Amino acid sequence: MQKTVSFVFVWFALVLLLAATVTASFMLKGPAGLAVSLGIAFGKSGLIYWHYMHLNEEEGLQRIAALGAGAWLLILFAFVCADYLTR
Amino acid sequence: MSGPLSLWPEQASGYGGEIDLFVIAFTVLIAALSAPVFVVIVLFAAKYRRGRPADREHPQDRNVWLEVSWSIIPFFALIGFFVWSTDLFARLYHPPKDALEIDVVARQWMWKFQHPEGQSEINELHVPTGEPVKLVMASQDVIHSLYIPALRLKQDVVPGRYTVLWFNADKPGTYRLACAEFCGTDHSVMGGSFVVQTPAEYARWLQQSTVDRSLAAQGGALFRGRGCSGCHGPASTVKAPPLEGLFGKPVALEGGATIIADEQYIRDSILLPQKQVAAGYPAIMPTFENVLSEEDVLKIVAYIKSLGPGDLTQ
Amino acid sequence: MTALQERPEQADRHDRGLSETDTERQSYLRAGHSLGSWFFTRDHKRIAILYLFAITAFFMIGGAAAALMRLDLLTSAGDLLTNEGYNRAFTIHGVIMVWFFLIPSIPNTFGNFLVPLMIGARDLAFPRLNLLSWYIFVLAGGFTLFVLIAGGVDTGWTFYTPLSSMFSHGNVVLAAVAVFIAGFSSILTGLNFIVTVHKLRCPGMTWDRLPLFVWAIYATSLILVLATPVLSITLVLIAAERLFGLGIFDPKLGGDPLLYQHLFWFYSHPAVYIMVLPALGVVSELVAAAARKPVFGYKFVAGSSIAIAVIGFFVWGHHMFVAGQSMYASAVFSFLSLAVAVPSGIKVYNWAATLYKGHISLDPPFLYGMTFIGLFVVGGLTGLMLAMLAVDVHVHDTYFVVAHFHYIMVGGTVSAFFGALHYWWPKIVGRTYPLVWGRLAAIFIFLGFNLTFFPQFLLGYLGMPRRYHVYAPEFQMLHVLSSAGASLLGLAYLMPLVYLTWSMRYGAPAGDNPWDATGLEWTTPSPPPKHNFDEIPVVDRPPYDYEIEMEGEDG
Amino acid sequence: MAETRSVAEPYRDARQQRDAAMLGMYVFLGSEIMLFGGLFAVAAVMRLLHPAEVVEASKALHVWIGAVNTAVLLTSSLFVALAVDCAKGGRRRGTGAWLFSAASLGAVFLAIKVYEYSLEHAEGLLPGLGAPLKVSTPVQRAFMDLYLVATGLHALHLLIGILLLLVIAIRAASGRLLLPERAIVPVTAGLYWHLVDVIWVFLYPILYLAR
Repeated sequence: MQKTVSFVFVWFALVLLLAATVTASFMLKGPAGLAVSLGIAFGKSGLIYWHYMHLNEEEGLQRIAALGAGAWLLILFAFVCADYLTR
Repeated sequence: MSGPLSLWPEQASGYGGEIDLFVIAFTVLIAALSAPVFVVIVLFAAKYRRGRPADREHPQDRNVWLEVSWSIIPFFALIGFFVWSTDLFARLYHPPKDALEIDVVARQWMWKFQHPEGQSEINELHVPTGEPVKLVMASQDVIHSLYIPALRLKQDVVPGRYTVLWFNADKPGTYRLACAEFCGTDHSVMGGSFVVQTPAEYARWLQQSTVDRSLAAQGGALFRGRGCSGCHGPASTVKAPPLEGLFGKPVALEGGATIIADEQYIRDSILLPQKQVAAGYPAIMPTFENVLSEEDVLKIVAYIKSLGPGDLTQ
Repeated sequence: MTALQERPEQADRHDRGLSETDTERQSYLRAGHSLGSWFFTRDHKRIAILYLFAITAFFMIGGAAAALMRLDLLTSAGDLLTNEGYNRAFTIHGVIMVWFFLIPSIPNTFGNFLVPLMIGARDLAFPRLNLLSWYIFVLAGGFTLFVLIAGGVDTGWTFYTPLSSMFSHGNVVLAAVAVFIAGFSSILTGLNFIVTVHKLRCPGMTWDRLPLFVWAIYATSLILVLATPVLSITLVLIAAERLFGLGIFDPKLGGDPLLYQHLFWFYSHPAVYIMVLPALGVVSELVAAAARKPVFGYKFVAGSSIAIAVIGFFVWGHHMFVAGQSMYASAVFSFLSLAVAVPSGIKVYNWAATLYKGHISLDPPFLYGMTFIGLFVVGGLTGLMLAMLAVDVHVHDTYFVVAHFHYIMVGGTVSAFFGALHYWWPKIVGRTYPLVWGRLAAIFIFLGFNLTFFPQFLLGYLGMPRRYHVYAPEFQMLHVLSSAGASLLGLAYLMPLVYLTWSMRYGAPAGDNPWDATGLEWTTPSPPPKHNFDEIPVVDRPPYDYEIEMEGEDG
Repeated sequence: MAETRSVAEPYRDARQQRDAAMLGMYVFLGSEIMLFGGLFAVAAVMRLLHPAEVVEASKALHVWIGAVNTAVLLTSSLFVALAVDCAKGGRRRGTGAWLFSAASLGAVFLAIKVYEYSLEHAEGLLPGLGAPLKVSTPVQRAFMDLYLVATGLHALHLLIGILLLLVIAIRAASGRLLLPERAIVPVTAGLYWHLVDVIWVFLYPILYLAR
């Protein structure tokens, strides 16, 4: 039961974050808007990963495996964007 | 171009000589790095062959300092070469301001070169010695790559943008030019000759080539014929940015950014007009994507470059 | 002295090939004779054999395409093939050799066969997934063959846009689908190895006791899993553009062809390390076994595999120095490319040091290992030259590049593949092959290879662009030389096929450990029984724990 | 997933087997992240090259439909989490019911998505179907291309997820899936479902909320 309650709380937080990101999109523009909407997306996926995808119960290895690819993508993003920004 | 066998390419510029020097020096380095490995392997294989008596006391299976040193020392040597080569490379990105500009249009499967006085040639490029030449290159279809081995230079020609190659040839002669980026069926015959001439010969060649108008004049005709002057001309009632003296100047854009009006900017403004809208003007310009070829666009760019302040209002 | 060199008794000799040893009767090879027992097997060893057959077939098809090209290049006018025909020949050569031979070559055959044996496991973590991966691979291969029959594809294996997406007349979509499907096989195989190495090591098999081959396969698997999906999505975008006109890279829609290249090389540069890392792992095993010594600097060699896998992801832009990428990006990529040389250099120097005071046997596996080292060093160092920006501007997209990557891929990976084949063959089939023939083949491969590809360095520096079949007459001599070498190389590659096949029936029984090597795989019978180990082993010794022999002891 | 024994061939014990399955699934999901990562990289470059036009193009999408769909997916994730909890507790009926509800929400998502596509098609925004386009600039066209590929690929993943959940729901409810011994099956399927959700969590702001 403990878990059910926490799952529902997480869901509630997720829906609140959704409302926040939609609201922010009407108020913020440009890089600030992008930063906020991506920040919220990372927050939401963090909640999902941590609670729904069991990372709170798993060991270090599984946590690295689950999050490693996300970190790896940063290589792609960093270098591709670096090229476009310095052309 | 001689015989069925040659072992070192011809050289038509000082830059080419510097590349050759670099390559020879680098070859010495890699020989120095690899020779010990080959020698040692053969030596050990002979000396410590199984069954042969040899001193095998105290074999080691690790030595951190040795390992670190043979990782780090070659790396430092490489960094020296890196600086040298990057310096050579960076020069390619800084063409002299007074360079002779020749436009290049690549398409499946030919090269077209347009000289500023209006002469154009196909699969053959004439340039004078002793003067920097800057090629502004566009592709009509796929990616091509202009490769002139005698200059040790190549640059891809990418659809949708201009790329630049510049050089200063110093040895008259006829050399090869080729397409180096695979571009479809006739890729391997998309080549021609690169003719370096003394300034006098080059001037004579320019005169002999039939030409009616300079590139800028041809661009001016297009400018009027395609209706650009209807909005950008002096008598226009439409609010369009003035183009006189525009080239090389900063332009304030909608949204606050500023951009220098270079060839690429003018090209994009013609073909992708919504990409960068000049501040204070409505974004009403239509695209000329399906109306103008890359060649036409280059001519119009030449025309706009030629416009001094007040040229259009006369 | 090794058991291989002990000739069997005379009586045995007449008899061999006819009699089946007890070991063989209990081995995985005899655990079921029906076709179903092979095609529905979950035994990693049998799946390895299935892969061996599949990639051998693809190696021959890809090789045939190469032979066609070399024949065509004998004359400067390209008299044999049409322009289109030549383009299709090198495209199919590239596609097949890259995705259907080199990438699966060592991991999917020897990796499959050896990883469980080497870490003391009964199988890979997901045996059914392993079999599924083979079927996916074969399906993808079928698509490729279909592309071949349907007339081929003419974009080069790189599928550069907008040539592939808007202008090519070949079967681009089918080819992209084939490679896309093969990608699934890669991902599933990589995933399987990662989980196996993490979760199925036997008691005592700590990370610092892991054979270097397993380290290399593990590093390779990381790349397989992390890089392949990016290729998949890129191919999806190309197919979407051709099928539905969804032009994401279309310059007319404001797209950038260079973005395709970024995504493609984000996969394809690490893919080079998918091909070469397992080879590096094999050579570490070969050198240690030949010298009967622990590999010098085990930790450095193991760590360098991981380092290569990681740094390999930071260097893809060196394929784009003349493509119109930013000058600053080029400089950074050039610098990082030099950094890859460090771990590669460590391996080579450490192998050389391993030989010091060893008991070196000049058996075929060692000769292949040396072939690898020699050719890999040349390939690697010319790669450094290519990483130098100013040089690359001249030799990019020329035969210099062709020569460079063939030194790595063919001189390196294929030699290591043959080295692995000669080293573990007695384990796989339980019989030995004639060593003399093995040595001869190794020498011919070395000579034929150099004759084929060294002239191409000169051609490249002279300015011969790649993917040309009509070329300037002054290049002809070097091309003829190269084609002559290719003939020798082709014949040399066929030699092992003959004597290894012969040995399956007529070779002498190998015994558990014919090379007298360390490693858990040599503690099992040859060929191993279906479940590898009757009892899961317990490891209590460091890797490559060769006892120190006294000099002349075996003389 | 036909296994009814709790420990299969290469494993020594149930714990090892469970750890391997979890690790394998996380690694697989990593490869899925890289797959969509390529599309995100395309989106990033598009926005870098044409910031103003991407914002214009994004404004043409139906923000509120997207928001509703996000909420639907988030809720389905909650249901999957509850199903997994039931499975671990050995409650067969609960597992089946929650999984079935989650799969239904997935179907609702797809239905809304199809409705949204049809709206966009009617507005002349959706490329690839032969209808004349009413996009205002080439970049808007490219953006809609990306939108279609990204949401289409996501919908395909969701469809696979729906089938997966339905099969497991039926097997769990009917008792053919031993619970809690084989709880790993709904657990790993749930991981996949959550990942598809996470991908949408990123797709939504990047495509719909670019301002």
